[in-house]
Amino acid sequence: MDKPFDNRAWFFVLPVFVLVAISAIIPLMTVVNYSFQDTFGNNVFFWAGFEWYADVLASDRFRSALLRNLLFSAIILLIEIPLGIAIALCMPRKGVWVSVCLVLMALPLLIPWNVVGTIWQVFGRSDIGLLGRSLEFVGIDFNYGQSAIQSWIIVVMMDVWHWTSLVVLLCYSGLVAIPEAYYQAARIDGASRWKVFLHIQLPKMQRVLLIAVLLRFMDSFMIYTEPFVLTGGGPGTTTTFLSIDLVKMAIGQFDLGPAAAMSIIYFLIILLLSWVFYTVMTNFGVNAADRPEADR
Amino acid sequence: MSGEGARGGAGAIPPSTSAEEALERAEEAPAKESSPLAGLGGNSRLKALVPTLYIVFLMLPIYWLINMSFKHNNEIVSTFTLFPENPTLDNYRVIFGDPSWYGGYIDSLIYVVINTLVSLSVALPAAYAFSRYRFLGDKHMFFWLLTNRMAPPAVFALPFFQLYSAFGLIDTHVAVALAHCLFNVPLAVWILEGFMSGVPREIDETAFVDGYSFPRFFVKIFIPLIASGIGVAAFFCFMFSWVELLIARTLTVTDAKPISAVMTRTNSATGLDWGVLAAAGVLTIIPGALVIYFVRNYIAKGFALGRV
Amino acid sequence: MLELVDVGKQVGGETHIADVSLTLETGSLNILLGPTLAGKTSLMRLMAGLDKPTRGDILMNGESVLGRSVRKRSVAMVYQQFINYPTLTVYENIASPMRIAGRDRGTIESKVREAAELLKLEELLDRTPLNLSGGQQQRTALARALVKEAELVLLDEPLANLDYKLREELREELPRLFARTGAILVYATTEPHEALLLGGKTATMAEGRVTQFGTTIDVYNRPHDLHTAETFADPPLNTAPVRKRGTELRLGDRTLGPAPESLPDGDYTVAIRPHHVSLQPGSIGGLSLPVRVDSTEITGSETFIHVSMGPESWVVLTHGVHRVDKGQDLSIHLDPAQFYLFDADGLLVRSPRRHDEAA
Amino acid sequence: MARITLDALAHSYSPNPTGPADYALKQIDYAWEDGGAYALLGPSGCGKTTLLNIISGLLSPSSGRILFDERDVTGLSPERRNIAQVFQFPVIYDTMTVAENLAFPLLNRGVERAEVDKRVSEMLETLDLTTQARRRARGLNADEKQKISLGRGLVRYDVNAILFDEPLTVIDPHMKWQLRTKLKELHEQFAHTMIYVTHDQTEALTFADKVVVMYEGEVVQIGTPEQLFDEPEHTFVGYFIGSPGMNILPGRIEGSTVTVAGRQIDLGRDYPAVEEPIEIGIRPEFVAVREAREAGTSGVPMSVRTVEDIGRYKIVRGEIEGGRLDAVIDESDSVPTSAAAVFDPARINVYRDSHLLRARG
Repeated sequence: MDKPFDNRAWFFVLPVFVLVAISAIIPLMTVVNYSFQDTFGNNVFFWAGFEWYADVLASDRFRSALLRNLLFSAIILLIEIPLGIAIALCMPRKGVWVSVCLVLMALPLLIPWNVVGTIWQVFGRSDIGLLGRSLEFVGIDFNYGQSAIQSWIIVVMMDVWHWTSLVVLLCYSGLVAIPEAYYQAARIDGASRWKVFLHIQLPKMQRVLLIAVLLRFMDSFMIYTEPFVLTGGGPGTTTTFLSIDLVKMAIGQFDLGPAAAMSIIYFLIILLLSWVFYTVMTNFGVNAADRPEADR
Repeated sequence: MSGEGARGGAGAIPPSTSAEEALERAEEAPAKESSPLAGLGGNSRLKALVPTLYIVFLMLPIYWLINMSFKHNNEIVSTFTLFPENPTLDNYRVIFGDPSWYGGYIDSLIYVVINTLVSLSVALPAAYAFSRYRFLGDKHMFFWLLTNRMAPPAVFALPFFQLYSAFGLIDTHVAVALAHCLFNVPLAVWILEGFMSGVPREIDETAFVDGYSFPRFFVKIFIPLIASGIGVAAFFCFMFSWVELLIARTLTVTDAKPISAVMTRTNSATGLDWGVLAAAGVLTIIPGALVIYFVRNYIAKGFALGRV
Repeated sequence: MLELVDVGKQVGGETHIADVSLTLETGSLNILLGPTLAGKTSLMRLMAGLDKPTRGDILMNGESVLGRSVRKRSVAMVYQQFINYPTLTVYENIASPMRIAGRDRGTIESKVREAAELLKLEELLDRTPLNLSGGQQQRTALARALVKEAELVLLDEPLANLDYKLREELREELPRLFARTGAILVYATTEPHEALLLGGKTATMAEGRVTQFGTTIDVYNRPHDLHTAETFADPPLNTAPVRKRGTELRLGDRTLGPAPESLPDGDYTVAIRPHHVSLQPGSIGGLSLPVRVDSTEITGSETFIHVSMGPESWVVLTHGVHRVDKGQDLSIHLDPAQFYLFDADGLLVRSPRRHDEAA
Repeated sequence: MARITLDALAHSYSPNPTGPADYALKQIDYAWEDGGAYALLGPSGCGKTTLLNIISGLLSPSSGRILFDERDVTGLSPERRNIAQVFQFPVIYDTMTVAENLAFPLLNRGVERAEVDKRVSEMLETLDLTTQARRRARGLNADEKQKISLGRGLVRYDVNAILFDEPLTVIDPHMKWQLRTKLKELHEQFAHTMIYVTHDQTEALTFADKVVVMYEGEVVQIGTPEQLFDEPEHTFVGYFIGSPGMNILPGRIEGSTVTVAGRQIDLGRDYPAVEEPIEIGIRPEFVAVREAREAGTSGVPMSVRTVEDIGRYKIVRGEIEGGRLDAVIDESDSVPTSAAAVFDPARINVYRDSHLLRARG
């Protein structure tokens, strides 16, 4: 049955609306305001139009940070999504091990992000870290502070360590919600393991996978604290992602105009790409006539 | 309702015996003994290997941190040991002996709790509205809420600072809690809406037909029904607020400085006291671990956001 | 007394309920019969006050209740899905409407015990509904509706999700339980057989309209139109298009019998219930038709024989066990006195005479 | 196709069953003949689904064996048993079209493409789904989805058996008629062994050649619909089959005479001597309601509570000495003001401890 139409429902939404409006719209207006203005200090501002936008979009600094971010998000998604699915598929479905697995896997998600950076900083150092020391031991000269490739490897490893569990938990919750009858029917239909995955598990996970992809994309695209602590954006600017650059510009150099313009562009890119993921994934394998109910 | 007389004479008619229900429930859960995927290939030992390896990978860095937290600084720097050779609690003593250290924990917990309470209390009615009614602009509103989750904290750091400065809220717990609401409220609404939609609307209607007023129904019937959803939403609010650093650091100077921000101090401190840093890190993991332990039975359901 | 005056409900562009006028007497049992999506539930929701009609008026004892919220109305409702408060015990579930009404402790206690006894729930009062079987859950919901002593009790396919035998027992019990409270009972069902067993009055529904309202057995025996007749038939009604020419009804090139003289010539639909078709020749004026057997179903006491007669598929219901083979050619026998005749618009123009009327 | 033998089969969901109460399925020995249409009938919780899942291999029994013909399949997985099963709620593959859904079990077994196409289009035809063949299955309504589930079971021609677990639960009443008839026709056409689980007696009786009635994990009777109707071996069967169920009244038996409700009725057949009270069972269909004056000595005075006119017939519900009594009378009969019930002696069954007592000879 359809939900009834009732505008009085707005009373329920009002607190959320007020709260979020105050903490989102006012700051956002500030940002927008700055992005169109220039200053010579002393709180004197004048209209700068789209100048900052043009500057930001044309700057190599922004472009390379954006490219780094895109590459990083792509690598993260390509590793974490399949890995997360695979681990979720292999997890036990009942018994005490479920709780043990879930608790241990969720642990990295609840560690403050800078501590995550610290943990990996300590773990990866070749003088005092288990990982760095072990790599030295097998003859690899590991120094992520000097090598661009190595710094990327450790940042990606850290993110995989930090966030794959989110994908696992999402997929797992999707998997356990599949009624037993589907597996039984598949066994009776003689379906192979692969076909069960392809025709039952994957379609039934579509919704949670959408959430996983969106969350992982957004968060990896916004990543700030962990690489900031781990590599400080270096060596050079090899791991300087958009957020790191933005904070450097806004708070470090106090270039409010360009920083604000960059914020807006940054935000819009995330919105756009999220929308693309959303549209592609909800329409995948679905006719226009029969959209899933998750569509809202 | 076998009734009396003739029917009763048929002896074996089902009144409500407990054996009957036991059987019924047993029957509703058929084939539980053979794993759903048994016979579909895949050695079960090999299957157990994958999560095991993954957990080992997760635990190693954490283990290393714990290991270090029990070592003296010179053992950390000069030798390489898999276990502390001279286990010490000195690093923890440093933290618990210095208010600027342990105060950070208290500050963090205060704003996390405020944030969780505020987020949930505004999200509950909103989620109810979204799950039960259509109204003017509902879809746009819902989408707009979610876009806030997509806003990079870095974008908001500076304007937040200015906004809260204007209200004189800088360096207060409330400031951080309110700022985090921007990210947590949309998520809480989303999660709760999912759980609420899993509750049949007929239950609401039955309550209204029975004569319940809305507040009474909401508190007495509805909230207990979605208790697990509230738990999960609280978990997510806690999680974000506890782990976030950028905004928390920007909005605080000394009085409400979160532990994670206090920690960054040692990073640049002279001679890097690795042992204390590790101990502080270990202590930041503990609240999270406790929270997970309490919601462990809801995690699987919670991540499905109440419906799949 | 509940009156619906010209009630209609539109949602978006769709009409859920159209022009329904009904008067339900106090203490009566009223059945809403129709297939899924015929509007039974929509109509009940309007009666309960859960939805507001977009037109028309609803009066309770002569007074319009449109402006009154569902909380303030004297109404109880039981759904097809077993709806209870999952977090409350069975006892608290049953007690809940009385607690809200502010009844005193002693009254609540005795009423709950009484209802529990009537519905065989005494042993289960301390459990929560999700630990009960489906039948017990529904009995809990019924007990809650019972103790409320509402003027209007709405049961929306309350037995549809229960076992066959359980259904039979509860069905017998239900009207009696609520009759004692003097409530207006409204009972929705998709099954004609259930409507007949319950008796009372029946409103047949199709596409949001009430097609006929009257004593159940009268609606069954004298449906106003073909649609109602088909809705109210289990096993399905046998129909065939016929042509009236002069004094005869003709099916293809075969004479089916004399036609009522008052009718104009033209196309009609003839209908006959399966139990009025026989394998034995017998009654006076009997008519034989050759058919071919498609399949047979034997219930032990009766046999359903599915036959085809040219393009028409018919069902013959006979007492006892008859074994006939698929593909076998048979003669079926019918008494033209048992014919229903519907005109080209589907309106009844002739119904069979009932024996009890003759008596 | 195969004959299916259950050899001392029993099942318990608890790992260490201690008493009979722990068994969801008590010991059963039975052989399902090749090509038969069987129904497993009983209230919920009687163990019928358990038995079905053991036959299909989704569940392995606690003890006993299952043989397909002479082959022991107890340890075989469902796919190796080569059976088809249709579940209570529709199971469809969301991402596939209707036709692909039907082709799926065939393709999995390596049936040739041309043969698959032929069978699928036949099945689409049979189920009236041809127009929907190219649609994605997820957009269909419950009726159609369940038809696809049925189709996936029926499309396989070489199965040992087709098992149905309350397949018509989600189907609208008028559609139920059609699908039931369809199943029956398909059975006649292909002569598969079919086993059909249901709690609905009409479905069971109309579908099956032989009905297995179960109660509390036990098989209480296996018989043809006529046998279940005429000679229920247990009062539960008498009650469970038939609507309304059989009247059960306390009485005594001596030789060929039963005493019930203070009347003696000569059954015309001799029973073994039983000292203790027995029960007699008589179906409402064989109770006539007469005017008391005309009923003679065999008439039992009956106070009529209600008469339910359900069109085809009337159900008279009343009380006699010894209990409640239901009678079914013809639509054209009327109920007399002072009524007496007359039992058809040939249709009276005698029960001792709820079990049927047969006459000698």
